[in-house]
Amino acid sequence: MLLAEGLTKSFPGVRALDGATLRLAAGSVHALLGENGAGKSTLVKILTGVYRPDAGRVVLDGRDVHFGGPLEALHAGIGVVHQERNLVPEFSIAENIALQHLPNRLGMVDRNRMRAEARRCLGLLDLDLDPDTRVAELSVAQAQLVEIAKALSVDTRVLLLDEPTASLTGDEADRLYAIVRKLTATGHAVVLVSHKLEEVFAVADTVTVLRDGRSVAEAQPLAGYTRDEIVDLMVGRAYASVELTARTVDRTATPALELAGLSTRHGHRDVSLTVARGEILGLYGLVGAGRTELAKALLGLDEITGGEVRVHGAPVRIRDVGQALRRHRIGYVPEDRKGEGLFLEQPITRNVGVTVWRRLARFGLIPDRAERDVVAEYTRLLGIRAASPAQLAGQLSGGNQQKVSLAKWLAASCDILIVDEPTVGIDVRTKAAFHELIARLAGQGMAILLISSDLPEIVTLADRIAVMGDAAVRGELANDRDYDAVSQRVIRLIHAAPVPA
Amino acid sequence: MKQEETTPEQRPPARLPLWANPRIGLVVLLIALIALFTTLRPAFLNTQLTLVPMQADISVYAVVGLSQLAVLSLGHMNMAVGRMAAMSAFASGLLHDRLDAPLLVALAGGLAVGALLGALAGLVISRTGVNSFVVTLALDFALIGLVSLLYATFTDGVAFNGLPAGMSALRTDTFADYCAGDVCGPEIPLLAPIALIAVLGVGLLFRWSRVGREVLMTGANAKAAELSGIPVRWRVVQAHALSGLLAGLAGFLLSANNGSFSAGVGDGFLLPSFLAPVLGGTLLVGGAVSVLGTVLGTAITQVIYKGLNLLQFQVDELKLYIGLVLLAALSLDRLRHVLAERRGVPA
Amino acid sequence: MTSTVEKTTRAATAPAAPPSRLRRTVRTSEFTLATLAVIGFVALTLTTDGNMLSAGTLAAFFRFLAVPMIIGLAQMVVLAIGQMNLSVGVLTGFCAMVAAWAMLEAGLPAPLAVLAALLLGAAVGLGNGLLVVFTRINAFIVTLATMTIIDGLRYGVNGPGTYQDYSAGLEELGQASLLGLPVVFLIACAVAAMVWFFFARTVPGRHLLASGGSPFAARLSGVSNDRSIVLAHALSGLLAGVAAVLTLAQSGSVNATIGDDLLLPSFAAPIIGGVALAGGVVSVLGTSLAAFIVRLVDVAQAQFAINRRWVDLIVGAVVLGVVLSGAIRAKLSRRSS
Amino acid sequence: TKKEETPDGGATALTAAQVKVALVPGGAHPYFQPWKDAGGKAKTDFAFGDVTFNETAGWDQTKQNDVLTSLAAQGYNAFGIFGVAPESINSTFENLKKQGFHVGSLASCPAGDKNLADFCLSTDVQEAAYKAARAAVDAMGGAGNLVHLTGNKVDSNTQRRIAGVQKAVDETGGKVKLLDTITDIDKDLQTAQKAVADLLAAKGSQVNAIVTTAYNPAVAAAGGVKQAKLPIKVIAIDDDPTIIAGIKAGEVAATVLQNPVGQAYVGSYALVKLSEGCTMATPGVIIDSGSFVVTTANVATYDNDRAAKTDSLKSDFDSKYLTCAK
Ligand SMILES: Nc1ncnc2c1ncn2[C@@H]1O[C@H](COP(=O)(O)OP(=O)(O)OP(=O)(O)O)[C@@H](O)[C@H]1O
Ligand SMILES: Nc1ncnc2c1ncn2[C@@H]1O[C@H](COP(=O)(O)OP(=O)(O)OP(=O)(O)O)[C@@H](O)[C@H]1O
Ligand SMILES: [Mg+2]
Ligand SMILES: [Mg+2]
Repeated sequence: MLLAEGLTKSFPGVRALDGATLRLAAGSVHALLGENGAGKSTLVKILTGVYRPDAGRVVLDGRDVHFGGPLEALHAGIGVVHQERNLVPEFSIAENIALQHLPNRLGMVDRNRMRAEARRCLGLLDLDLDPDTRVAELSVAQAQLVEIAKALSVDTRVLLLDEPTASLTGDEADRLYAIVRKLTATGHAVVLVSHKLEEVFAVADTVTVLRDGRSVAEAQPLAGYTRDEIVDLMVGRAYASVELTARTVDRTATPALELAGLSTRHGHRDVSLTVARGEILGLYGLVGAGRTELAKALLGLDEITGGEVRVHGAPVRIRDVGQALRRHRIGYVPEDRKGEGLFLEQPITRNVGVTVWRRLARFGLIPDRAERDVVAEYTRLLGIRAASPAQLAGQLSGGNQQKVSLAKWLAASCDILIVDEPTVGIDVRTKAAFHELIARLAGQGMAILLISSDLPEIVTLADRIAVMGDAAVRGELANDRDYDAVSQRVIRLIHAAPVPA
Repeated sequence: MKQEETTPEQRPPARLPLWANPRIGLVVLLIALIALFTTLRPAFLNTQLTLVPMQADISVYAVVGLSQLAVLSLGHMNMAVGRMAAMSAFASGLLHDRLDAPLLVALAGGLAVGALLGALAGLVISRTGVNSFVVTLALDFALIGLVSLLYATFTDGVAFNGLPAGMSALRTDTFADYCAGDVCGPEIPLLAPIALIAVLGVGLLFRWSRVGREVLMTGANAKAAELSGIPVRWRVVQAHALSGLLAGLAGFLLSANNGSFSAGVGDGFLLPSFLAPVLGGTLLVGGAVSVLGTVLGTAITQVIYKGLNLLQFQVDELKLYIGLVLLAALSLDRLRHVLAERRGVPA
Repeated sequence: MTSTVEKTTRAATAPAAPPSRLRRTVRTSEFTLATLAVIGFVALTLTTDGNMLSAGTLAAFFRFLAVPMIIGLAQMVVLAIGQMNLSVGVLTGFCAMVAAWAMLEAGLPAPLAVLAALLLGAAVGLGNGLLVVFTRINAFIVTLATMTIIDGLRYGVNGPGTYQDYSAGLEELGQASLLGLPVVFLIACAVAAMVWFFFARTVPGRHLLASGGSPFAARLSGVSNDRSIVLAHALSGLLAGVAAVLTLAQSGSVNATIGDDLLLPSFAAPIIGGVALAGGVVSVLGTSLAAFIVRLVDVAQAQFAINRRWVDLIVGAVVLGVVLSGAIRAKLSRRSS
Repeated sequence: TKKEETPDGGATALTAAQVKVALVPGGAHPYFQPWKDAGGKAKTDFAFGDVTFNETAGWDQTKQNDVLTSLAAQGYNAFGIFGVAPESINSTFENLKKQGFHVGSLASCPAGDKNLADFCLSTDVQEAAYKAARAAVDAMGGAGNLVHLTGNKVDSNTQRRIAGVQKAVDETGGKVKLLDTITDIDKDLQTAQKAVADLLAAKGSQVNAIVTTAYNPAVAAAGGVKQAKLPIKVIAIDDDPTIIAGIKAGEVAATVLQNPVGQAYVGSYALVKLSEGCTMATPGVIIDSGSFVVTTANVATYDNDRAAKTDSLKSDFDSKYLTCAK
């Protein structure tokens, strides 16, 4: 029913799409796969009228269509959940859901109808939220769900979902996919963009794979592929999943980082963790468990109300990130890379160099050459793909952005690294490269606190796993790398009765 | 893990065509304006009556522009530039009047007061997180009152009579008045090198120094800056202090140019302070500044002003044309930007 | 006054969840401002031995509150989309001068001249908006340039001369009272109510706020940000036109200096009133209350013969104080929640 | 580098036809409007080269300096200037004199005791304010409460006006009380109107007379008192049509006129003479151009007095102030 053919789209310095083709049949779930930066989101944006293609055509029900804007696409029956959050924070849930077609009488907003409509859409997702709540007050996951409800509010025949489950729990994702199946059963077509291949294989019928802006598999039945074949297609060469070299951790030495009975203003109670040199401690928990806040409190960004932090055995009081870096060689790679990890409007050089300027400076001035050398070293080390070091960080794809965000801490030569959700929204190959890298860093003696909601990732990497729930540590277990056994124990910890406060 | 490839699709950026360089565009515009005004009024090239005073004015207003640029780098504004200049000039005047301070001491005192006021604004902004526009606007209100109360208290009128020795030379003399043997200097007012030092200093700061760069990074994304170990609050205070310092310098230069430390110093600073950096390509969102552009922007506004003055427009026409020329210049620059974008070169 | 106060307060608290409605009301900046306004007013009444409540004083108080209120709203409308309009003040003067010219020299009847002032304001505002949209230059800079242009035009109407006796009817209206309140003030209140209604209830108003709060999200929801920008500037111009008409009515004489002292107050009112400079948030009630408070300072100055320079100092300190207390309150409420 | 003495700009004598006079007010203001015609008349009467009137300075000393040098570059070589900033205008005069131009300070003299212009032909503002306050005292019958409305406090002329009013009040020996001096309300009409309304609301019943020494407050006071229907005597300033109309209608008790015509006309004359080679007997001399109280009694005839004063000013220049080698 929908055919996009020969789509080409260039951004300054980058060709995001290069003759990509997407063919969509009614009543099916179509997976759109590809590495970071392959052009998936760009394709989605062209189909929904956000961008205009440089070349190529879009055919809907046999007729050429040209969308001048998102509304025109919507009227043509194409709904979308974009990869980025797109809600107006100051508006209520109801109004956000209804924004694209505010029910009105004589130009006045009909608020009752708006609320009723919002309740209906939230009901579809079994969401129990007050439609009058401001979106600003919602958690990331809730906002994501509202966004999906918004896409469902219009009766579209084609629904495009760009990584809808990146910040959802398994439960919430299941609910979403139940609706997706309902939709396809009534003749709708759904496009699903996701890096979680397990989900994709569970839900999708057909698949298109993009590589470097070209479609290398066009609307093939997914059943015909194995997981590895799909990965090979995305990567463009035979891809063997990495075997991480085994590491041994010396547990008798003083731990590099030690939290002893830590409480914070944010509500953490009696958190005790230790990370040894050369060790990866996986900190697992559902979204909202308070792991990010714990990391931030550690860095002095939130108040610590009790307990002690010890670095290499010595008790410390960290006031800010600068101090953490300079005095204790602690680095933190934040989860929100666009908001907190990167300077999107600055070149890669500045993004990587920012932590080493102090070291490079001579009389307060920074020699260009020294900076360039450092940056070149780490772009090479991490394989950051960019047109030039002068390219703006905001123009990179998600995976490369994350690499830049990590690079600055490597450049700063940290001993202790806290990595928060390092591979959210990152494709398999880059993800594997990241895993390899993190393991290697630990192998070189770095102490790593890995915060992740991706259990397979934790099981792959961590030496020990601490499970967090409701701002407290529920338990800790050694990781023997046997996914099924470990995951069972972790889930049991999560669902154990919370410790009374 | 050797991955040196850059995908062939990602063309390396084309070499910047000359017209796409914003600074070149400004230079061309400047030359065109000078040519236009010279054709219409040959007196435009009169050294004594046009070029020398114009250089002095450019010196003053370039520093005014830099003062605003110092906080634009953060994405902030300083609505109190004029009043900081006035307070600073008051301090210089008081130092000379009461303590008979020589030129350099009076200048240093004035600059210190300006920097302190700026730091105060920066402190309030960084501590409360309130928008800089609001804080400096309120500060401006407060200082308007304070300046005249102070002048009323410490002088019998609205100005200090008497200037430190050497200050009137700054106004009247050019390097041509100083000769070594038969070789005399060029017709450049003595104010110009002072402004030049400020320009070079600020340029150096933002281009090469760590502090300047960290200020820019703070302007680009304060959250990320904080999480990268930059002392964000301190940088905000520093940038505002620099703005105050430069405002103070501008106040001093204007006092020298006008011939007295008076309460009216800085009254007309606010609009030019924005015009020059913006014409020069500094954005209001922070994270990027153009010092050279600011100087060119100042030069362009002063040339326009001078040219229109020579054409002897009446009040209403003068304002009308200044506004129109500004709009045209900005739109042209915008057009250049769009064209550059279309050709795929970052501008 | 009271009627609008009630209406907007209810609007501000309506979406609050039932259990904590009272607490939320108390926490709004409107509530703080209202408290401040009442305390200030009562204090002034007491310290002037009730002179504040005499008919003449009240009339003067409210008559000269009308224009600051409207001009604050004119700025607020543009702040709603995260932009600024530096030309509101001179535009008010220009519209007033053109209307006076129309009545005195072109012989237009007053109603037509009033209409012309409103249209002129809206048209110039529209021009601002179109320039911002088509050139993509920051509105601060665009309106800086148009401010210079309008300044010239404003002077061009009648040079430095003053227009007087343009319309007996209009001047009567400016002096008239209804229920003890000046008609000009009631008109300003009605306009404020309309602005509130526009933002709270109409589709274009909501779209405008969405554009201000989150332009990208608005665009993806099919809201045209460009249209919002043009609309906001046109509306701002229209409100400047309203301010011009009110000025004509209440003052009885206008010249090319009208509007010079409006620019800074136009920012002060919405900022004190809690409007976010980043866009997306408006508060008609807050803006009006802030204008009220600034007016209290004015009157206090006249009552106690305070040096005007102290007044500037006080207004500056008050703005800073309000701003700081807002920041502290936000911090406290974050801590308590 | 070492300094070389610059010779003083010795002006060479010009013929009348070579003299081009520029009359430069501080900015646009009704007060200066008569300068345009008076300058033109002087040009015809004294047959000098050219005259221009340029009010683009916009009340900013830097801009005024700019305007002046632009005019000089255009070939104007004699300047009648109302300095924006009396405290720093001497520097401007000095600059122009250094280039060999003749300069008259018109309608306002530099602050301090020094005047670096060739002469200053101006209303003695303190005297004028004194006269205005006297007129107010007379209008309210010698006793009562007076309020003074004026302009920018940060201006030495305003300080002189305040002193003038104070002097008149002091002379009544306590019978007249200066209730309030309101400054900084001349910048725009609306501020003045608001200030007047607030004043009348606060103390309208106590005030017997208002003396204004700036334009916008005068217009505002006349209108405000009329609207409030209070028996307050308003003393205005200058003879803008609106104010003369007020006098005729009885809303304004009196106005104190200055002599802009005389300043421009005689000023131009003196500048031409100086250019022709005359010198000032006392360089920098300060000359009062006169101020006149106008009430309903003399509203029809006041211009004659003023014309007479202008004539006498001119002959004073010939006889007293100028020394011409002929
Ligand atoms: N607005 C933009 N300006 C410049 N370059 C862009 C822009 N948007 C995308 N790109 C570039 O286009 C390419 C494709 O990006 P796109 O977002 O479509 O990738 P993706 O397949 O969605 O990746 P991911 O899985 O990381 O989301 C990337 O190289 C990216 O850097
Ligand atoms: N549903 C919710 N209701 C109220 N507050 C919430 C909710 N979800 C999250 N929060 C608050 O937001 C805080 C931060 O959430 P966030 O998702 O960043 O935590 P996290 O454990 O770091 O998550 P992540 O798994 O993404 O690292 C939580 O600790 C909690 O206080
Ligand atoms: Mg994507
Ligand atoms: Mg987190």
